[in-house]
Amino acid sequence: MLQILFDALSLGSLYALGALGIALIFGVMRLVNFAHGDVIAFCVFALLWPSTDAMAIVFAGQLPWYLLVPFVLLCGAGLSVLCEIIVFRRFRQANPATMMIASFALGFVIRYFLLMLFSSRPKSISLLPALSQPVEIFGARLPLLQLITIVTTMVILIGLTLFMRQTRFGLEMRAAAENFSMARMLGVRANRVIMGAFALSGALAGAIALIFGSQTGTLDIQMGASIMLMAFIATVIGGLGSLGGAVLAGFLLGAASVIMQVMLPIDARPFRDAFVYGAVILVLLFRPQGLIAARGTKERV
Amino acid sequence: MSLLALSDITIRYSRLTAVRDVSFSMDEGEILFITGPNGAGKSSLLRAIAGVTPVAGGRIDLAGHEITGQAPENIARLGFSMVPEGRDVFGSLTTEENLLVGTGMHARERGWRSRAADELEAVYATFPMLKERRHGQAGLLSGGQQQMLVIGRALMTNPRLVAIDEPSLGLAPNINDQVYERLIALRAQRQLTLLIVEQSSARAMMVGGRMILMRGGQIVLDGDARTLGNGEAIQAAYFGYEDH
Amino acid sequence: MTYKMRIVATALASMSFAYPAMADDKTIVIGFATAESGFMEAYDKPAQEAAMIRIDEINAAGGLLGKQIKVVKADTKSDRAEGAKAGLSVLDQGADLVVVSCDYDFGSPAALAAEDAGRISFFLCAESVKAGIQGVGPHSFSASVLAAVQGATMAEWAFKEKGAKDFYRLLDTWTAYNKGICDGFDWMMPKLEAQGAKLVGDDTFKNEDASIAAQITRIKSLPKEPDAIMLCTMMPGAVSAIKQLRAAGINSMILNGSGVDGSYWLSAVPDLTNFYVPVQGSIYGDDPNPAVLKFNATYKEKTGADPSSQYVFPGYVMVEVWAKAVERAGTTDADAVVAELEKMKDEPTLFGPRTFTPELHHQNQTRYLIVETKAGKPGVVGNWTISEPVPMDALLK
Amino acid sequence: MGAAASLANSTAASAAAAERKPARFALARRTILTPVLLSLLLLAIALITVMTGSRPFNQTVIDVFVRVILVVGLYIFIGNSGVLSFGHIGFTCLGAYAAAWLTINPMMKRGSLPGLPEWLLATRLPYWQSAVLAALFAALAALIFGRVLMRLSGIAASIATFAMLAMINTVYSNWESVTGATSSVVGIPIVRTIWPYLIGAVVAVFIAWAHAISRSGLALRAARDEPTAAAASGVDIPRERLVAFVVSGAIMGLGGALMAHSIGVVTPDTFYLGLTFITLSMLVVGGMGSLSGGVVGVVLLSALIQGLRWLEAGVSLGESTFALPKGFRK
Repeated sequence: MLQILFDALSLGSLYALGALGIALIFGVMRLVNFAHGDVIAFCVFALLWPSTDAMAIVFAGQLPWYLLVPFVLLCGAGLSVLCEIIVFRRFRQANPATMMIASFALGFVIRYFLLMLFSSRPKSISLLPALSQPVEIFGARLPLLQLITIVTTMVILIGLTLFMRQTRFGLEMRAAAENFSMARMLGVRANRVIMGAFALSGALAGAIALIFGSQTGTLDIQMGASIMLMAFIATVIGGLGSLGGAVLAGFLLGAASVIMQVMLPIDARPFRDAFVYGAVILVLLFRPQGLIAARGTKERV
Repeated sequence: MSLLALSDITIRYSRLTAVRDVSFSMDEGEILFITGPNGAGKSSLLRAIAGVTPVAGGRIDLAGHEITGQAPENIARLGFSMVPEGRDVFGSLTTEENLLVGTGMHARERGWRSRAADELEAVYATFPMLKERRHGQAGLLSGGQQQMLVIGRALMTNPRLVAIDEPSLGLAPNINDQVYERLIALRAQRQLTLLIVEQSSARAMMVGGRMILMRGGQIVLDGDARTLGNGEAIQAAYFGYEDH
Repeated sequence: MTYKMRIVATALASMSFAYPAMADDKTIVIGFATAESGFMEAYDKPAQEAAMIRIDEINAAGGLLGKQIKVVKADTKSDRAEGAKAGLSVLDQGADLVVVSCDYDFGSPAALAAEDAGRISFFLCAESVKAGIQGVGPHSFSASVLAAVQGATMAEWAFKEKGAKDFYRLLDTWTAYNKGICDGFDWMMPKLEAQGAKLVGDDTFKNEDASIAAQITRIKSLPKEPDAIMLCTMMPGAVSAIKQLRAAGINSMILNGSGVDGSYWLSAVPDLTNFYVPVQGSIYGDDPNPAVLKFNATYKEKTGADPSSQYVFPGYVMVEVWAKAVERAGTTDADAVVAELEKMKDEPTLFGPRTFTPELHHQNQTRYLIVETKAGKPGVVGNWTISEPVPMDALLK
Repeated sequence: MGAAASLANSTAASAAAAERKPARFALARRTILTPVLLSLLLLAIALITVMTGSRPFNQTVIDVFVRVILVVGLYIFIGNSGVLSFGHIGFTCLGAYAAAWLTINPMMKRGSLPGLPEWLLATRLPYWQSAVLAALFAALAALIFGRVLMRLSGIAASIATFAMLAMINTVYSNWESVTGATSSVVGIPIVRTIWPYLIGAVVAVFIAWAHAISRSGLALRAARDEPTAAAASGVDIPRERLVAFVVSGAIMGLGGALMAHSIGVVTPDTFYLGLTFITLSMLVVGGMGSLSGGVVGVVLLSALIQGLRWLEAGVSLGESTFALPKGFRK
């Protein structure tokens, strides 16, 4: 039982962090950023030296953890901000559909860039190997990493909440997420807030990359895609633009996945995702605005 | 030199022209009412000054700077503070957070924190009710309280010119009276320049000051509110009787 | 005008007729409709390099039927629609043999184009029964071994040689390859159960699953840790699954398909032990056949790197068996060559014997080397040939 | 493409005009030029292709025609309703598999797809009949899904359509006995002449046009531009959306069937996110609101991609999407 709870929490953590990254950007820009998954993949590949050989040439991955973590987070933030400056800034006035497709195209470009540098063959890396040890807690034997994933996620969530509530920048960001043009009329700088959101979202992508990378030990240019999809769905169910909702829905999705894996008979297990998506449609039908509707989210004019 | 000057401003929404060649200026300390029927282009004009609606032609100057085409946040930094129609409070933020959003733009100046704190106390002094609800969610305030909040929020940026779009909209008459009472007191207290958009000219005539009447995107009357108070001229202009 | 036009037209027509005929006279053409870019490139290229090594050897030894082999290429861009075009393109260039992508899904559009034109197509290393008569037609072959043979080999070997009794089956439902491994395992299991083995549980996961914690919890809730886990999966999910299994403290034998061969990923699971992979030849420098070592050296010389996995080898085998069949038939005519190929029974090649029959253009029983990884070091520990061939109904399941 | 503009303009005159029959005939006369011109453009492309006699090029153009069908199908729903759908490629998947079920040799079917009902196992139809049935099957699925989904609007609707796509994909990727799961379904007769695809594309264009000037299409576009006004004047938005959803579902199914016949194998992952976004990009680049925009978008973008491939640009898809942003800004 306890084991299932931990399984659900650790999977939910990944989804929640991903959903948060998408919700942050959606909040300020009304952009559903499909390139988010590719930013995650980029962060992991930043640990390697570009090479199309089967054997991975570890580069930054050898750094001690106190350098490695900031390095990956910075990579994510940097790439994300770069995307904003080069691409999304030109689409601020465009309709959401155009922006969504632009983000998908951007994701494609990042993926093909990685493909060119690293080839499509999955690479392997031993990231923070100390975390792969099993530990015993309340009679349940868990991989240490699972525990760390949960704890890290909690720390990130608490830190982000404090940041959003206690700092001027967080205040401006929350105001901008709710009503962008009103915030600007009160002197909140649009570029700064949007770039801040992209930087935070990119850093979250970096965090996911680290967790995911050390959990799977594999680097694959597609690796961000599945998390991105689940995170995207979590963002919507949670109520687009609502950060709390995104986190909640991320954990719910993680729990739903794990519980279905446990409960469904073996013949139905491969269809697990169909049930999850069916549940998504149900949620949308009954609460089209999401579980926690973002209050007063006005369309940007 | 005037604080705000508009010359030949034209605003278009795709094929629809909302405002056509409008020019006027305001002096420091002045109170100006812009009135007119629905669709006269009043709100568009205000939004254009604030920088959120692009202008198709003409030029706007504020405090000696040209602000045509400037970003809203830069216009705000020149001392323009806007209270838009429909009281756009940040509903998920607390009352106090709402008030503090606008103080951030002075963050580069020394001592802004203590000044922001002073401002906050001043606003609470003017609107004691806001202090009571300071940690409550702004979205849960009543309409009148929200109106006070957005006015207070506009004052927190330490502005020279406050523009208010339809403060009476959706408020009970007695609450509306209260709002105006406070506004007039504030103006006297801070030497504010006020630009107020209202549909009816009744309020302008009561308060006094200058009044511009717009219709069909153009200015049809401009003068002292009380002199223009002659009902017939106003009504003719308001409803466009001269066309018939 | 008509007279002159007619001359030009006739000249053009005769040229276009003459061209393939000319090609027939002086050279034999092998067309590669494989991925030179995109996702599949990493899988097609090594096997293609190996094929080129064999082609160069044949050309250096005087050619095939006294003619030099010419190679033409068209890129499938790792895309199915582009694959069909690539197939048509090499056929237009006169290919006698059309070599298509490693994977059945990506290779079949080009193979179908070749089948339409009545030419022989060869999958570089597809391991589905469909890569051949069943999925393309009577002129199509695969150079590798069926995935089911891998699953069956591992099960029988683990039971007979390692004394494994309790088996657990973990299937990644992502691809037909994965299912093929488990199909072979499922076919072998009842035979072993009759001799005392037991299937203690089974579960599925998806290659892209971020975490297989729930599946691991199911294994851990068994009364006793299974002796062996048959892991039917492939890269990249395989590494993740193996890492998570070991991180959860499960130390059972892990049995795999050939898809996880290679040492390039071992760094992800430090000190991996009790881990077994079937391979057609060893890339670790310890193959019992010295000719394989020589091939590996040639490969390194040509490409600058050691073979990264056993999937290099089928490319060589492909040219080897096809060229033999052409020699015996004395022509490149597709039907004659197919007839010769179908006569091959336990035909020795550099990487084990090969058999083709009029029913199956693929291997349903062959010798596999078993590679064990111990403390992070892979090495050959034996070889195994399953006791009977995997029958057709198990393959078509 | 002047006719396209007139078609778009006619939207403005929408609801009122729709009330009077004679006006509709006038509308049809005024706008018929658009589908006719588009068909002529496609015909010209087909003729040039046949004249070159190159088989790979022929295959390329077949691809283009299939994409034209898909993008026109998308346009019917997205263009007219203004709701972005990520789910339509799901109908393409349904159509492609339906075509496979109907055309594969019964002998092979019994072996590879034993879970099919007996009557289907025994059926073997010519490809054009199967394409029509595939379209109807997709339309039926669209009707069922649409009944539920069309109550939603805006971003919730987009996400729900995406969830629908993911459901279809998951089911088709795992239902071993009926769809062969992730492994390819083979034995679909390959049609390598260009004409059936041309006819399919032209039919799609004319259906899109007929829907656009139908009462339902006009009402839907009115609702897209002025939702409140349209609702007030009695337009039943979910119903009109459903009509468009079903019609577009049928076209997507037709496209899927032809796509299956153009390659000869189908797998579920062909019909997932990649194809969804490529077709959506083509629609957006051409301009979401107009039929000719969609068709021209496909032709131009395909030409661009092909051009880049000829230049051996290396990263084909990456490069072609690089070029997108310029076209994006309307």
